[in-house]
Amino acid sequence: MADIFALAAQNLISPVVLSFALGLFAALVRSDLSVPEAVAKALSIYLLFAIGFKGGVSVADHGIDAGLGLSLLAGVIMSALIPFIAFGLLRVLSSIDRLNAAAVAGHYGSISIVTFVAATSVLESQGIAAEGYMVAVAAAMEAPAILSALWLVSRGSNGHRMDSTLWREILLNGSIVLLVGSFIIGFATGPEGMEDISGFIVAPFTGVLCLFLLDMGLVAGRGMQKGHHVLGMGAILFGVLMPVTGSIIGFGCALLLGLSTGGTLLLMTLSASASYIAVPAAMRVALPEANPSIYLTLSLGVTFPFNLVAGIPLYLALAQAANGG
Amino acid sequence: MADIFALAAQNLISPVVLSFALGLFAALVRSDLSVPEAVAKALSIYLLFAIGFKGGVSVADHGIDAGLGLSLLAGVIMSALIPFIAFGLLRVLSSIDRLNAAAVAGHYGSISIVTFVAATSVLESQGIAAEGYMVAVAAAMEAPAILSALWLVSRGSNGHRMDSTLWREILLNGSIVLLVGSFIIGFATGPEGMEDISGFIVAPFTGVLCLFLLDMGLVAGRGMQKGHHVLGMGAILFGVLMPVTGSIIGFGCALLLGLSTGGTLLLMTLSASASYIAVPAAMRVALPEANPSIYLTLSLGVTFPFNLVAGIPLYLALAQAANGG
Amino acid sequence: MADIFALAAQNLISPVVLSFALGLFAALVRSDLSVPEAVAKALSIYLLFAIGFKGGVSVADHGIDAGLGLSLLAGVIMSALIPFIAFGLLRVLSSIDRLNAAAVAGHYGSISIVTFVAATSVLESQGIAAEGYMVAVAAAMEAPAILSALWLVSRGSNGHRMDSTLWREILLNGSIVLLVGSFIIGFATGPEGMEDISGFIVAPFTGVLCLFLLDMGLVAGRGMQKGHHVLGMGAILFGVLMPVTGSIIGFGCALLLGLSTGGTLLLMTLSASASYIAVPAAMRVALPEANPSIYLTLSLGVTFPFNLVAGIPLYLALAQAANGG
Amino acid sequence: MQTHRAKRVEITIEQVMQSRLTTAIENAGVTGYTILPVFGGSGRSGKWARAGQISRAEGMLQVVCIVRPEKLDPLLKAAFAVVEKHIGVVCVTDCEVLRAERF
Amino acid sequence: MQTHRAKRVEITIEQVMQSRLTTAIENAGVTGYTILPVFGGSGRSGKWARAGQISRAEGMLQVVCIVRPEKLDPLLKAAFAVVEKHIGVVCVTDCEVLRAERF
Amino acid sequence: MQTHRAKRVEITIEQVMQSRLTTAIENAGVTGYTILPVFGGSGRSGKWARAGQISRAEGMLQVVCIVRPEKLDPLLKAAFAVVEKHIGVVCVTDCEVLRAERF
Ligand SMILES: Nc1ncnc2c1ncn2[C@@H]1O[C@H](COP(=O)(O)O)[C@@H](O)[C@H]1O
Ligand SMILES: Nc1ncnc2c1ncn2[C@@H]1O[C@H](COP(=O)(O)O)[C@@H](O)[C@H]1O
Ligand SMILES: Nc1ncnc2c1ncn2[C@@H]1O[C@H](COP(=O)(O)O)[C@@H](O)[C@H]1O
Ligand code: NA
Ligand code: NA
Ligand code: NA
Repeated sequence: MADIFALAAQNLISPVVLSFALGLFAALVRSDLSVPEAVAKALSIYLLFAIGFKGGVSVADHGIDAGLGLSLLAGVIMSALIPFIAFGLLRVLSSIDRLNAAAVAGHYGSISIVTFVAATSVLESQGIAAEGYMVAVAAAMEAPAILSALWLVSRGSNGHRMDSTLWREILLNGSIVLLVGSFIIGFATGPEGMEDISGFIVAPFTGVLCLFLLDMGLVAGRGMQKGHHVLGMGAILFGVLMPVTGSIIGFGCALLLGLSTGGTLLLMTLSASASYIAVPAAMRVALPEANPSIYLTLSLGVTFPFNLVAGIPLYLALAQAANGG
Repeated sequence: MADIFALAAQNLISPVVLSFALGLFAALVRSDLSVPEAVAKALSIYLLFAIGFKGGVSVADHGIDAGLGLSLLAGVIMSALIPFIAFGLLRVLSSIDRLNAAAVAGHYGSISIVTFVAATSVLESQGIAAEGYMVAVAAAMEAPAILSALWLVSRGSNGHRMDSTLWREILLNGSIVLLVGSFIIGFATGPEGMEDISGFIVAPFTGVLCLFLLDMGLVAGRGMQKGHHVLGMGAILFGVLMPVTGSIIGFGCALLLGLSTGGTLLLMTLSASASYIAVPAAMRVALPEANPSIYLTLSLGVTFPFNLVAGIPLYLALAQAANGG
Repeated sequence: MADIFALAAQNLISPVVLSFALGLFAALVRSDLSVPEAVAKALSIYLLFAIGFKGGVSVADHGIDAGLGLSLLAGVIMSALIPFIAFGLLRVLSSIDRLNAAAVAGHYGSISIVTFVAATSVLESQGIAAEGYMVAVAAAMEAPAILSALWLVSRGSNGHRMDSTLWREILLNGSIVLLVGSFIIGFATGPEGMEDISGFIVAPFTGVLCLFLLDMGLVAGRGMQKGHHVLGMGAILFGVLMPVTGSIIGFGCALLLGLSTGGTLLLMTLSASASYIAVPAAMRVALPEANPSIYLTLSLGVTFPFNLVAGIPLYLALAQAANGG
Repeated sequence: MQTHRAKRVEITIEQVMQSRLTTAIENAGVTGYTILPVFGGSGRSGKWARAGQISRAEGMLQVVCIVRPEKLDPLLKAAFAVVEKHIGVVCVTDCEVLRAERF
Repeated sequence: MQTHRAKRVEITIEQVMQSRLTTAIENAGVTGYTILPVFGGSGRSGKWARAGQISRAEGMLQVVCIVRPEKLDPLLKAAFAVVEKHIGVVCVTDCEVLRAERF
Repeated sequence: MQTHRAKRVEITIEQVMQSRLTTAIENAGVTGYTILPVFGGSGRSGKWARAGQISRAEGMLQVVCIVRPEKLDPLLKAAFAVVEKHIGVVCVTDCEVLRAERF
């Protein structure tokens, strides 16, 4: 227990978390600090490329085993099922209507890649290894939840909310293509490729993550200001309970799959995190009547900070306990 | 004396200064070379974050002493008083009217963070240490000069030029929040935090500064072309004499405060430099009748290049002479 | 022969080439992956600055010899003459009209700086040295081809297509100024300057090149989709034969000049590559009736990928054979 | 100079709907349009600003189409079908154009 | 399709004045507006271009408000009070809108 | 508020032609204009989008000039001379402005 607190404290005073806090602070005092949209996009391209590439190199290093396929399968199933749990929990805890609840549920089945990146950076600083293919699992978990959310909405009605264009947009959205693509590049070029570009994707990585989280803090803070009045206490409680619930499901899967401590943390983080890029975009197209303030504020303003600050150390403690680490 | 010239020459043929010269050249021959606005902003976010963080880590390393508080106080007082000297000097040397002279004066009380960064990079390349908290002094010197400028304008009239919105905008402007925030982060995470992100904020630092100065050269060159006809010889003379005057005031303060050679150079540079971001923005709001061409051309087109090329080596020579360096 | 294939394979599975392939793939499946314009510009500023600087440092290191002047002269002559060959070849192979053929020809006389950078990165990974001044040759080869193209168009007619504004725009375009400027900075500051900024321009170089080529892949892929119907088989054949032809001319010049293996590869690459920045812009101004889809698709969609994937290893094999390497 | 009467239609719409809108107006026989970026805005669904968003879901843009008067109605119908359930604004102005053969 | 008469007001103003302007027009009862980025321009105070500036002090932007005709006068008064001492331009056009209930 | 009749001229043109166009309209006696960035578009010469281009050769932008009615014709003549051989669109709208002394 004391360990958890020590780890949480150490996590809290890392440059990464404090950069997020700085962004949050700047937004809440309405400073004009802002990261241009093009730069935010560049930072996210960098992070996706680096994390995908490293994952691929690590798989090239250690070889592919059955774990990869099974983990992908587990990820897809979790992504598809978690929305139902989220939907139920949200309807119980708050008075949010069916449509908005379904939209929110889709976000929690899917994943947040920055939360994933933050977890890998905690692993790195602790010197804990993880399965490289967890990056591929992350990609696989992005989309299934969207289908579940739409099914929850159209159940009983005649909703044809998915067209083939939207399908293509979801499955081939930029983040997935870049993440999977750089994973494959990393796998194909292996440690030699890593040597070529480690001065770019390894050395400055944590620093870039800081700037990215500074921007996330700004965005989350502005979202909180705009959205706090749309969320009651029940919804906010959901934003904290749901990631913990998700992480436990992820924990169970990780045990079944026999993942390492690092892999367990990452799978827990994936199932605990909520999407704030791919799913919102799909929801704007497929469920325009749903209120983006609700799902963005929950995902970015409540669950993301919770995971970053408290969730990840908690999940890591659990993963270590289970793996005798 | 020979030393000053050697140092000046060495300073002149550094990548940093030559990059500025390249930008200046490109602007003056009207090349279409340009750095996109978003990128310029990203570079400045990077520099502020890095310089703040390093300052914080250095204070964490050496501990806080009374010097910090006294230096902050000295900075605030200098920032508030220098505009009066600048105002008088400008009125004597040129025929610029009261309103525009006050606007210019505000710029010279405040500071230019890039000039500060350039001075730290000279210190680094010479292996001279400085008080880490000078970064905080820089932040503290940004705003007071604005008040003095507005007081100079409204003296005798009923001018209510400051409203609370403008106050908030000045005190919480992005640069100050980022600089102070990253200073605190650096202080909180200390050398350990530095280890995490030094691949980002130390190794590529000077190179990024080069690109930033390339852009500054472009901007200064365009400003010169646009603004040179609004400045007479008197005003240009002011743009060279004023930084020297400011640096001497800073030198006096540094002696009183007992700063190290490095700290002395930095305080001299702060008081010698003129704002080109925070103050112009405040002036556009509070003194829209003042002509931005005058103050931007003086600050960016005359004083900034002077400080970069000749001022910093001069101030360093003086600082070294005084500290027996 | 086996060596060529081995080298080609090794070249193919480098992060650099695979990143290009990823961008191409993403564009062809119409993913929404995209690199913001400002970021693409920043990447290209970085590459130009780094490659120019390194070239300058290398010349400072090895001293200037007669080779520099002669190589510049050879470059200018090749740039001016290759368009005539290209024009003839294209008119023979395809039914593209005189005006568009001239516009295309101008592109092939000029050079593509990214292809050049990709070639230098192959040299680096193979540990093969090259004359640093090839960077200056690259700059010298940008413009002459444009004149030849315009001469080809106006031959016999009264075309006054060049005005002094366009002249200035071409000779002082951003890429040339930045490349030559950073070459001079590198030359002036030498190995000492390099030490200051190598953490910025050396360590992350290949990684940045990957992201740039990712974007080039996206652009090339979108260009192919848009432009493929304007190109017949003949034109596509031209897009492959012309770089090989150019490379052979470059090879001859390199032999005459007595360049090293690395220098030979670079000169071959320059003469083999086709412009996609400076020349298209000039053509839009001087030859607005020419169809940009034709010249951009040929240059970016056919010749660039060919050079990157097959051309460079081929040229290197030839250069090594000739130099007994 | 000789000008010709036309209509300028300005549609402010969410970025995620861009390709759906342009496809719809192309299907309505409109071949020319220009897309302008939008920094931010305010409406019934609240305020937003480009700098404060990380999610592709929130940006907006403007599609400007200049059409002959007789093409206005099909264009509005097509645009309306897309905009209907979404936030956004459609605004039509009379205008004059050079080179009428282009529209 | 059924359209409704409205006024399109386009205000070109310095970036530093953005929040002051939008606050003023909100106080005048206008709830919808769209902000467009501006690349550069020229006027009595000279030329400027976005790429050539490092200082937040110099950029401009456009605020476009579509309002019912009866709201035009309060809007112009509010805008004028802000623009008065500053550089910038206010331009009003007649237009037609779909979905009048939004304005 | 007191407004004055004017013309709003919106010229969509290739980026490479910007300085030629602004020089031409300045020579025609127009001193004020605003340049807006363009994200993408479609026309007789096909579609394009800012994100998908690496070449400076392809971008477009909009130049908006507000002029007194009597300056319209010289402006259009000047603009047309530049736009003539190039792709692009010129669109004129009636408008009202505040502070007429500025135009
Ligand atoms: N009256 C208006 N004038 C100009 N733009 C508007 C207006 N109303 C809404 N908008 C734009 O349309 C977006 C969505 O509006 P709404 O559907 O009312 O939330 C806003 O963010 C604005 O960019
Ligand atoms: N006649 C005009 N037409 C369009 N925009 C203008 C006009 N006059 C001024 N502007 C814009 O308003 C800004 C400030 O104008 P000014 O107050 O005349 O310096 C310019 O930079 C332009 O962006
Ligand atoms: N009818 C139109 N309405 C609005 N913009 C247009 C129209 N036609 C062309 N454009 C713009 O002008 C550019 C060039 O058009 P074009 O010369 O037809 O290829 C397009 O990419 C659009 O940005
Ligand atoms: Na999840
Ligand atoms: Na100062
Ligand atoms: Na060539």
